[in-house]
Amino acid sequence: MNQWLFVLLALVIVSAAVLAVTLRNLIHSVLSLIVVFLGTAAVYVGLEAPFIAAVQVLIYVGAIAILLLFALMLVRAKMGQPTPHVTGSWWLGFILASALFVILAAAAFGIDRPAPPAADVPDVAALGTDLLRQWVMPFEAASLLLTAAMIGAIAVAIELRRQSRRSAP
Amino acid sequence: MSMDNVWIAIKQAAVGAARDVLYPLLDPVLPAWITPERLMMFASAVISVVSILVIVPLVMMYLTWAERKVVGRMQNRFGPNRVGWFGLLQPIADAVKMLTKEDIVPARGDRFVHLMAPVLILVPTLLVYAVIPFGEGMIAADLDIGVLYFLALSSVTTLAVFMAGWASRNKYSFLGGMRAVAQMVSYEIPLVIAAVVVVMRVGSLSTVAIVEAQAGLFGWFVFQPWGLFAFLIFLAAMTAEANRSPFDLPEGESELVAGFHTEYSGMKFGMFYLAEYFSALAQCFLAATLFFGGWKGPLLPGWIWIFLKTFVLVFVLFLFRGTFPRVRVDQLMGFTWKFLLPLALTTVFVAGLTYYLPPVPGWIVGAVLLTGTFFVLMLPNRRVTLVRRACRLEN
Amino acid sequence: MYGLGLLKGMYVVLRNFVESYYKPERLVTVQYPEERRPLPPRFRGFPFLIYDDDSGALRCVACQLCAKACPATCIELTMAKGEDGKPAKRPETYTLDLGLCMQCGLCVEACPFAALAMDHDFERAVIDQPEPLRLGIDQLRRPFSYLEQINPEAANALAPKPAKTAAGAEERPAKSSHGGREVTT
Amino acid sequence: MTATPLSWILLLSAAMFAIGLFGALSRKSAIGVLIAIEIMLNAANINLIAFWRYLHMPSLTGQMFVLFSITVAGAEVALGLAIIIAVYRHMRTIHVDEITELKG
Repeated sequence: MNQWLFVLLALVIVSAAVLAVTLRNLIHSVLSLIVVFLGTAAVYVGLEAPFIAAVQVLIYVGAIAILLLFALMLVRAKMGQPTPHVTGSWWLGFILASALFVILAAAAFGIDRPAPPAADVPDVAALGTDLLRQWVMPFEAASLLLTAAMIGAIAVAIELRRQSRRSAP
Repeated sequence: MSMDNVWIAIKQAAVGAARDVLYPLLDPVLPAWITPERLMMFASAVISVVSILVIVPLVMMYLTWAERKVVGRMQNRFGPNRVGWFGLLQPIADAVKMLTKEDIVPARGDRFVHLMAPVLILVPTLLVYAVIPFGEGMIAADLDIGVLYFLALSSVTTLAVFMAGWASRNKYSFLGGMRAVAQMVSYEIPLVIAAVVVVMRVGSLSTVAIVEAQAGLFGWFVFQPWGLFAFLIFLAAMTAEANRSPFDLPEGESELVAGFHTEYSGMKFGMFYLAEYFSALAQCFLAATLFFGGWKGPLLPGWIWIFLKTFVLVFVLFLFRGTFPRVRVDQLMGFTWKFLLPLALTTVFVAGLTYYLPPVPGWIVGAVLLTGTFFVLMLPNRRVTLVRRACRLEN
Repeated sequence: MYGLGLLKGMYVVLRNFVESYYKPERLVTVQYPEERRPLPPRFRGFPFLIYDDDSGALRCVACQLCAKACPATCIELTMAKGEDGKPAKRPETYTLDLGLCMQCGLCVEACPFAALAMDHDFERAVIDQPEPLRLGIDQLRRPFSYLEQINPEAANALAPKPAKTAAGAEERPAKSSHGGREVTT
Repeated sequence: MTATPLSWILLLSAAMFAIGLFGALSRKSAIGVLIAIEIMLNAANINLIAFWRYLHMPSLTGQMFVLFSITVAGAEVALGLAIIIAVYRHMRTIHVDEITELKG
């Protein structure tokens, strides 16, 4: 992994992200989003964080992308014909985004650190023990959050079904 | 020099040759940044990849032949024996047929997604073989996140199934696609938890470490109570994940024509066919590594042991296909959410508990707890089916 | 117990699989074109017209009963004219449309003169099918000996009426029923 | 990767963040907005891992942050989609500029 490989990867990710945001057909934009996820996983591998890369692929590509696709199906968004997919004031968004990019880029150029050798990268076992030692509180909080989110999502969905049953004679 | 490190010796010899012979030869031509070490690393990588890409498709081709022969014999009839000596050329005949068939893309379907789906299903299924230890030193990439890498990549195929189902613009394949995705997503959780049980006891995600931890004949995890239950859950989830045997709902021939790959023909259908067998074979390899002690075995060299164990597991998959009728969708979902998942969670709990107990009493406690939960979990499931049948009889 | 049924099923299939290698009756299929399993006598292929071996005359008297009995109306026949213009009791044309015939065997049962029987050949696949699939008299006629060979039981039921010369009451048990239509026990 | 200077990675994540922001602001369909938010989350994660890799190597705080941010992102997408489906069932449209009234 060296600079040119990273530059190539960055180009792939940025172009996929641009596609994901501008494509008219939502299914295609979700597919390019998946390319973005896989690209970020590759960046994590480059940054010596293989566990995070695997988790990223497992959760984002394995679950969130499919969730988005399912939602697209349920919403029966008219995927076929080209509906106007961009709000009227898209140029305002564009200016704001590019302004933000300029500021961030300026900040980014200031920082330049030599990368430490890949030798002392802590392995997955250290990550595991840390997760359940220093980080045990956030770990439990995360589990609570996930259950709450699950119950919340189901509560929203179920409520609809009762409604539709009542309305249907 | 047992058979095991013959392979390692060959590889080292080849890599050494790459450095001594190849590098001086190509030196003037090569750009500056290719140093001998990089060439050696590249050569060893190429050797592993080529060996996998040769062995696994070959094994897979004759897996299809074996499946038709075995399932045929189970139904009191010969398997294919027309083409070649015992039908041995049948896979080649199938391959030629796949290649020569015309490639049809549904008219109003989404061309790009339709073409991408087979790629997106075949690539992860092949990538997964990098992590499977075929023998002592015979592993392509000994990642320290081996099992997680395997599970992450096998979850990507769910996406490809959805894309195939949607892009064919045909009601039945779309239904098949949605069913397949729902099934694969809900069966992935018991699969992951069953793998976590073993990883938790071994303390490392790397497949090589897992196999090392199963030393001795009774060291295999299958002989532990939690190991046996985790294996049974893994087996059930594996058949569902590969859309095989009792759970082959997505491509249920009777109702959904051919499920998500109805609109595919020629080589694209061939790729789906390949991917299905590759993923079934890969999961059998993983089950053999996780529960049956990979290449550990008394007499024969390591790689023979792992192939033997995998073929036994594959035979069990054929047996499933020869015996069980297809399950209904609600039974399919009920089975995983009401039976497999709670059982998997209890297995994790028992595995953790018995870690701190001395071996023998631990074994007993584990066995008692798990069989207890098995029977307790069975009650709600059995009563539900009985009740529904009873009320149907009344009205 | 929940899983017991599954295990029993698997055991049966496994036994089938293992025994198919050493028990002949487990493996019921034969290699069709090379080895052939003998067809059961009552197998119903397409009907054919019977003619007596010695005289070579068709037993059919063109009474149209089979044509009437056929549900698929695939039999058409016309009575021949004798030399003196009077209708002779033999068919002039007898065509059977294979496309319509569903091999039900009602014509054989309807025929009072036992002139029809069911054939045993089913390999009628051809590359270029002559249009239409209508068989004439010469394609339908078969000797009585052929019937004895393929379906002996039906053959003696449809035995030719004992010649008038060998008059002897006991040889003609079936005097009462017209034609050879006794019910074979 | 070691040869890649830190600023390049930050540049990439800044670009991704900007693209995500643009998408969130300009997309008409609610699911498009969710996709854009996902991109922004990924950009933030890349930043976290980059800083962990270059500045605070031995301590694992960076990776922990990313782990929890991924779980939160998962929960967020699940809830976001549930709400979108509820809105669609009720108002038959998911175009953000048409969902203006606050009635129930």
